[in-house]
Amino acid sequence: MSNTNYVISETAWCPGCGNFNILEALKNALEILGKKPHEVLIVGGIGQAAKTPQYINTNGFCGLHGRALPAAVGAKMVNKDLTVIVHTGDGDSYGEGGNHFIHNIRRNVDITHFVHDNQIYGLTKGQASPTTDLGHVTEVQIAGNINPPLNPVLLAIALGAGFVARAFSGDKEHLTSIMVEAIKHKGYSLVDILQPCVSFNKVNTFQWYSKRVYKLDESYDPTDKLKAMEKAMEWGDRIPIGIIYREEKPTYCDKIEFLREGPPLIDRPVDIQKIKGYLNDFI
Amino acid sequence: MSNTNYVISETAWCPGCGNFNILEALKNALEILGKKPHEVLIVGGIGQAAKTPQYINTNGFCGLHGRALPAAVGAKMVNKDLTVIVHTGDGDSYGEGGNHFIHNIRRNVDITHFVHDNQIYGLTKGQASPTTDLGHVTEVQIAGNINPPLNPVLLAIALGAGFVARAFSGDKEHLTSIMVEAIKHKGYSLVDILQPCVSFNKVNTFQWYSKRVYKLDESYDPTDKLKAMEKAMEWGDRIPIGIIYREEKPTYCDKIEFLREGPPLIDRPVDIQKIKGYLNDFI
Amino acid sequence: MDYNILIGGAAGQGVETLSSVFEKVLQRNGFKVFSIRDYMSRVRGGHNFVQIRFGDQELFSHADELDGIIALNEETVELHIGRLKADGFVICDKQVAHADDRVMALPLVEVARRVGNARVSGSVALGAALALLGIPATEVEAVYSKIFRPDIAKQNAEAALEGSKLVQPRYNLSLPVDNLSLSKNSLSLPKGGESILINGNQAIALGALAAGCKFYSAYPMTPSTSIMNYLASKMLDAEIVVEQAEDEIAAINMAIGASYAGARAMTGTSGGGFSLMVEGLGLAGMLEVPLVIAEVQRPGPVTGFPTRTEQGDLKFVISASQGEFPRMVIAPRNAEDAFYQTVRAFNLADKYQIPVILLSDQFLADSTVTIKPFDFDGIRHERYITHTVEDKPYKRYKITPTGVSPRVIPGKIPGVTVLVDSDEHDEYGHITESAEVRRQMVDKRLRKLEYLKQELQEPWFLGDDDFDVLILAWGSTWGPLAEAVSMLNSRQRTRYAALVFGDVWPLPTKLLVEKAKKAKKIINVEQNATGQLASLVAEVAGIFCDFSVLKYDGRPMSPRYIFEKVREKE
Amino acid sequence: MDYNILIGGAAGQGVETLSSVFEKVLQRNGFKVFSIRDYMSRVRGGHNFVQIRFGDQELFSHADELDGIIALNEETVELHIGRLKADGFVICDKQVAHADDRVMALPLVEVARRVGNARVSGSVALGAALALLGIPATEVEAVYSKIFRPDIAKQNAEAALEGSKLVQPRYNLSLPVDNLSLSKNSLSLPKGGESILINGNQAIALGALAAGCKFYSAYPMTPSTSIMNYLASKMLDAEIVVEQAEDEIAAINMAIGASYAGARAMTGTSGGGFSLMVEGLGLAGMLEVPLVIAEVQRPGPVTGFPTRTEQGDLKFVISASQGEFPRMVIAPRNAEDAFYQTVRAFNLADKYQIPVILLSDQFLADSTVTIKPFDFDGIRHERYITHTVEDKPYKRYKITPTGVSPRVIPGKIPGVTVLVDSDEHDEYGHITESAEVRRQMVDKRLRKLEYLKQELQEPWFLGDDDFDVLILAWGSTWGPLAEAVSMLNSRQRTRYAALVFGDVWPLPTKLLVEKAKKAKKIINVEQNATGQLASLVAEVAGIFCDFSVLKYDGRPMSPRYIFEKVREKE
Ligand SMILES: Cc1ncc(C[n+]2csc(CCOP(=O)(O)OP(=O)(O)O)c2C)c(N)n1
Ligand SMILES: Cc1ncc(C[n+]2csc(CCOP(=O)(O)OP(=O)(O)O)c2C)c(N)n1
Ligand code: SF4
Ligand code: SF4
Ligand SMILES: [Mg+2]
Ligand SMILES: [Mg+2]
Repeated sequence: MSNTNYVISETAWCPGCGNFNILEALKNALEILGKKPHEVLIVGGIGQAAKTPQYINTNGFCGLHGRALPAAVGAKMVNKDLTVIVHTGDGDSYGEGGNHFIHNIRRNVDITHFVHDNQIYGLTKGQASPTTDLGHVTEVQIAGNINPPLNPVLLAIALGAGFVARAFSGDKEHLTSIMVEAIKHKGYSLVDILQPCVSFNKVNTFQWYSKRVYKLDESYDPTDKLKAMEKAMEWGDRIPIGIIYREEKPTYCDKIEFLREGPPLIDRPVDIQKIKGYLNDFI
Repeated sequence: MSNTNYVISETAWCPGCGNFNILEALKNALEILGKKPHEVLIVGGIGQAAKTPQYINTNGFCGLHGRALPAAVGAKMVNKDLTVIVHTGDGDSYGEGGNHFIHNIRRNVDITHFVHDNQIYGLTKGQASPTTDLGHVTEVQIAGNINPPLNPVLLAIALGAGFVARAFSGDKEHLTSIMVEAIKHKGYSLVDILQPCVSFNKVNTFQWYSKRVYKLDESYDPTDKLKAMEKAMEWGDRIPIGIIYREEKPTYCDKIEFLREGPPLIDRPVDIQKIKGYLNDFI
Repeated sequence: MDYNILIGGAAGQGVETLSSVFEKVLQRNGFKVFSIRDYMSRVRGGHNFVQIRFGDQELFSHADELDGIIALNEETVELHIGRLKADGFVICDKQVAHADDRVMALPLVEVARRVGNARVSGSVALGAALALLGIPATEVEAVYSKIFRPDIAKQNAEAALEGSKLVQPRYNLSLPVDNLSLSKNSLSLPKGGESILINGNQAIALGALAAGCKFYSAYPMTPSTSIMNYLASKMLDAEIVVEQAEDEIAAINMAIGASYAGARAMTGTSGGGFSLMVEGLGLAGMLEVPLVIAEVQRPGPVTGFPTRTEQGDLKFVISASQGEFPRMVIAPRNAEDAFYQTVRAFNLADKYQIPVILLSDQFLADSTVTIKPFDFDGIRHERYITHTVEDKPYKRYKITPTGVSPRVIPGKIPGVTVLVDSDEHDEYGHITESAEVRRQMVDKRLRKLEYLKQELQEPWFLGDDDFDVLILAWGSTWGPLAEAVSMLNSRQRTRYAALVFGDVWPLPTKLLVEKAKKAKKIINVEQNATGQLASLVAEVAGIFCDFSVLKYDGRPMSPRYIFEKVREKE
Repeated sequence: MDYNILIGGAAGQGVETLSSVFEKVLQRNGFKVFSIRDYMSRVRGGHNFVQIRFGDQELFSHADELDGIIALNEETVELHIGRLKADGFVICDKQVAHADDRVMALPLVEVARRVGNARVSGSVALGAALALLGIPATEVEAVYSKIFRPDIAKQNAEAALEGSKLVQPRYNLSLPVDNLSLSKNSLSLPKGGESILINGNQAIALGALAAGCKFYSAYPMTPSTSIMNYLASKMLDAEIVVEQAEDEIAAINMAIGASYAGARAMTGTSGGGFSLMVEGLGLAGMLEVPLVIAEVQRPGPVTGFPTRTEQGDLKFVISASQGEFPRMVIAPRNAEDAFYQTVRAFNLADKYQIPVILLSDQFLADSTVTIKPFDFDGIRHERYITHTVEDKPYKRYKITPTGVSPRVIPGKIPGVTVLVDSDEHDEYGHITESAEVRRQMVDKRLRKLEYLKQELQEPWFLGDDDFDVLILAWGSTWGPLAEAVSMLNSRQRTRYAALVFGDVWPLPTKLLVEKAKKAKKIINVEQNATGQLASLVAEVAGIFCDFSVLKYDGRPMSPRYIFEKVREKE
């Protein structure tokens, strides 16, 4: 199976945008994993990143701004055979969608969450997102952003996510390998992908990231939660990329026997005689 | 000034409910702080805990389920003279209101957030809340809760809150002293208050908590963030109560000159000639 | 012949359990039952009551006048004795102060203590009431064993037996029960089995299961929660995902995700939660993903009266969400209707690929009624799913004469992928900026609304064709209204007829126009303050009501209430 | 006399900057301007254009036929040359292929490079266009210095100067400009100062500031974001909190909190965000907290066409949220109206303690127009706040004849506390379960709606009293319609008049009924697919339209479009 399975239509992204590399990495990762287009579902919210489902030939669901995760887990719960991947922005995931982020980590449905984290609201032309650095000036944050950014990696670890990584769109190979691991992970996995937005983020540019990111090597142990939280807090001059935390734990479907065993829910016939028997509850 | 300033009307709480002690502790704390009823605003969402504004003679705002925090910070931003306190439930704060929880920690408006954490949805008769223990059986979680509880204390520290404490409604004096500190803290402060729900939480009872909680003593240093996160993760046989993390940082109003200096916003006249001058932008 | 018994007490005193045992015993004795629940938004204290009306004919509504009161506290006597008939009775503990000779102060607590548990005093009262009414206590033990563990059941049954000894029979209400039609069926139903005792929410939940619903996500909200509770109780057996969401936004988006992926999916809430689902409703409309939503109304605005009833959300749900797209709104009129309409809702949602809203209310949700068991054999699951694809690539939004496009389930046809998008899109689901494509897509979606009109069920007609005044109503007011119309017509004066809408959007107008033409006067009867059906009828059919009977205090209208209010305007 | 110039190119090519410089130069030369913006939901690429219409008379709308095109890329020529008049012109770079002799292929990029920056080629085109039109380039430099830093401004001005040398004047459009009424005012306005050039969103933002708004919380959403942007730019100077919320739910609840605490507060969004604010809307209604909400419509459902226009949310906003409560909905008809209606919205919100929705749309939001400066001297801030309290404890919800209760700001009167609750409450704000109190409170709230009706402004009337056909419209279609009515009537055949509603809820009906009686035919003209005003008029006034002119492709109706569609049905 070749990359050409995932036909791309013309994108609406800006030339030079980090999203292109992310899309490429995704295609490569799917290819490495041997997934066929119809076996994969990519879910997006609304935003530049969230247009990813439009640009790849898999099943695609572009829902509401901030609401990609609930739609994704709903789909996975009823059809566990689908490989469900969320691609969406930092505003979408951590701003409008913050509540679903928190609670889907707890659910641990076997989906993968790729956040194109450009530290800005791209599609709406450059307001601060939850990850925008302090002091970043925008048309709304006229005196510079005064709210400290949230650290999605730290947050996800604190909330108990079983796979938490950071990657950089500028290093496609590394990104691809992280994507492969994330998709393979059983349960919810988060990859916060640093992505330059050439149009609206003139602070965190390609150069800015390139200068700072460094890859975690073998010596780093991603299974120690407290150490991982410490590592997650590294931000500024040096930003670690790689798998920050990893832990196998039972998924949502593992915990419910009828989801764990047997065919996907959508393939099971309805036993109407059994339902009829419930009339007994009312006599 | 005496406690009688805070007249109480008949409550709709169950006899034996932990909420009574929390209400008493609040009144004591306000008394200790010398606050007059009209200087204080208590904001609630919807739920049993959220009825607190109904039972105390201060300004009171019972808004929407999950939406106490935004209303509270809105009020504080325009009238910094008000002492603004949020009293609401675990479902309200961490479930429906989870997104406001995350982002108001970032804003660091000078308000106090008391969560009556009974680890259950009380008013709607006993479904799992975000803090319900694993395995807890309810009418909805018929096979026991399968989603690991979120740890609000850890989460708040990870998100950068400047004052994070845990308390127990069963120890009114300790609770009162923590409340006093929390209200005095400049910026957002969270106190997660363990509160038995005698009607719907038959797992985490008064005895259950009493057996487990222990007070942090002088030897504990609440200013080390990583240590605090470690401490926050203690749950189970031993549950620490007290101030888990503390850090002074500039508040929202500190960072905006016109809010920091001068009278509250609501007391400033509108300079219509100045506004008229903005016509210059359009010529 | 019917009787009306009120059971009241503080929240936490067991009014609900006692009432449901009473109802079940009545049901098993062959009575027809209709009960309403009046409770406060609190867990302990306050005042709650259930009114159980029963008789030998089918009942559709509660009544105001009481034959008996079982009072678990003094307040109950005070609050309700005004409605007690002259020859009625009150059963209460002898501790309760009273100055009315209809009050029978019995040693309920004393007897309960003797049985070994002061908390079974309600069962003592139950036993006394049954004895007084002359209803055999034979079923009592069976009912208790259905809901309690054996030792507790035994204790309660004993308490009831002891209670029966405290009074002399005053009525003799035993019925000959024999036509156990259902027990001849595959099910083995005990005596009384010709009827089921069910409330509106249970009927919706059972309807969803019967329709093959495989996914229900919701956030708890009174008075909708019992739909989730019932489904959860069947989760493992029926293999349906019942997921408590972090908020209502998640609930509806999860359900849409599940439905997109091929499961019949549903969510449920009350008005406040529905407010949060509004954007999701539009998403289902735009993506053309089938979805069933139960909106169980309570009085608003916002939190309002959490445990009470109103029909205040009609205009809200028919126009909720930005932009224009087809939806259907069905207001079930009683528990039986609720069941069948739920099944129909799933079928229509699938057929037209639209959201369908079941607009119920607390009155219907919480009132229990005996009805004949639902007919499962007539239930058809029509999924309207395509297993082959002509166009390659697949056109999820193919323009068709009906507006409905062939639906493929993602992952089910190798080589075929399914793309949906909340932006305006072309036939493939790709984002478009084209004016022409936009026009076509709007037309396509709205065409479904036109075709949907062929499915509409005309409102139920009450009364004779030969009427003077036409009453318009919708949803759960059907029960009280049906009785009110009989009461009005039995006077042999002005003749009344009524149309009670179930399908409220799109609004069927054939019968409406036909009947309105003949009417000398038109009255709308609604459980709200502004007459929302009346304005919908004005908008859609140009028919204006002459006056309104409205109630908006959170308490359901009784037949007598409607009767009086209508008569006032004669 | 008026001219119509289109400036087009890909997103990111600077169409917007070039257009606003062009507009400003025209304004400062004394022209009246009306421009519309047509852009795609993307940051780079695609195709965007601005149409600048200008002349010596006031303009209310755009037009279809073009006098000139400034094309920043080839696509612009292809897409729009079909609308170019026979004697029109196209200015583009000589690289652009063309086979039409109206195309003037100029060395724009070459000249720009010569000036020192290839990216100022747009300014070269601007200079050429101005020269061709015979408009003095005197203001060009001043305008550039207002928006760019000095060196960039200088470079662009030079580019324009060089561009002007590339062509020979073909028109001579200079106007004598002298009546600088405003510059006699306290402000020092330059030439052209008798007018301001402003769009609908800026007018709303300025209106909010003029009304004394002190708190604006919102979440970015096209096409409402520029309200927040303008307010943010004034945040420090005007001392107004402008807070970007984490989501729209937070935005509205923050604003309600701020308003409860005593500030004039506002939020703004488009339909999708409004969907999330629905519960908050009800909260303002139930708590009786004043609130102003700007809902700037774009085509739905859901994401729809983010950057385009529609009037699809009328029925949604008038019935949004569970339960029944008073609200007001005002649809501004043009930028001037937007300013004054915003001030009025704040005053009415305070007076009636209700939410007031300004229902605008992308067409109004983004089109710029020259109008006379707003009259600030007539602006009054009426807060309706009480500083003394009769009842102790204070009754926040005191029952009064108008339904409006005296409002105290929390913290402002020692000893007085203010309690508000989203549950049904008594006069003190305490939760109630009483049927009687409920009835009184519903009546109280709805009484405000009745009293509010005295404030209603009748729709604007276009045409003469002596008409055959009555056109009904609302909001921003006023501009194109005004011109269309003139065009229709100039034919001396069927005579047309129109009513354009600004207040849409409650709907004023006096003029409507009066004019409808005289009409031989009634037509509704709306930018949506289902004719939402028509159904509202049917519902409220029993008046039915004979046919509809509807547009729902996201592009605004032009006067000619309306003219043609109406004429077709004559
Ligand atoms: C309910 C709702 N609110 C707001 C918007 C407007 N909106 C669209 S995308 C976006 C932010 C996008 O930022 P992000 O998620 O970081 O994605 P990016 O464009 O940067 O990739 C916003 C606010 C919307 N579509 N829906
Ligand atoms: C939008 C909305 N959804 C749901 C509800 C129903 N509801 C009221 S309180 C509550 C949960 C209360 O739990 P918690 O916040 O923990 O408070 P407690 O009663 O336990 O003190 C829920 C789900 C509501 N009022 N509004
Ligand atoms: S605006 Fe930013 S994120 Fe969006 S496509 Fe352009 S560069 Fe990428
Ligand atoms: S239900 Fe629980 S939380 Fe609510 S009042 Fe009773 S004991 Fe307290
Ligand atoms: Mg982003
Ligand atoms: Mg709780």
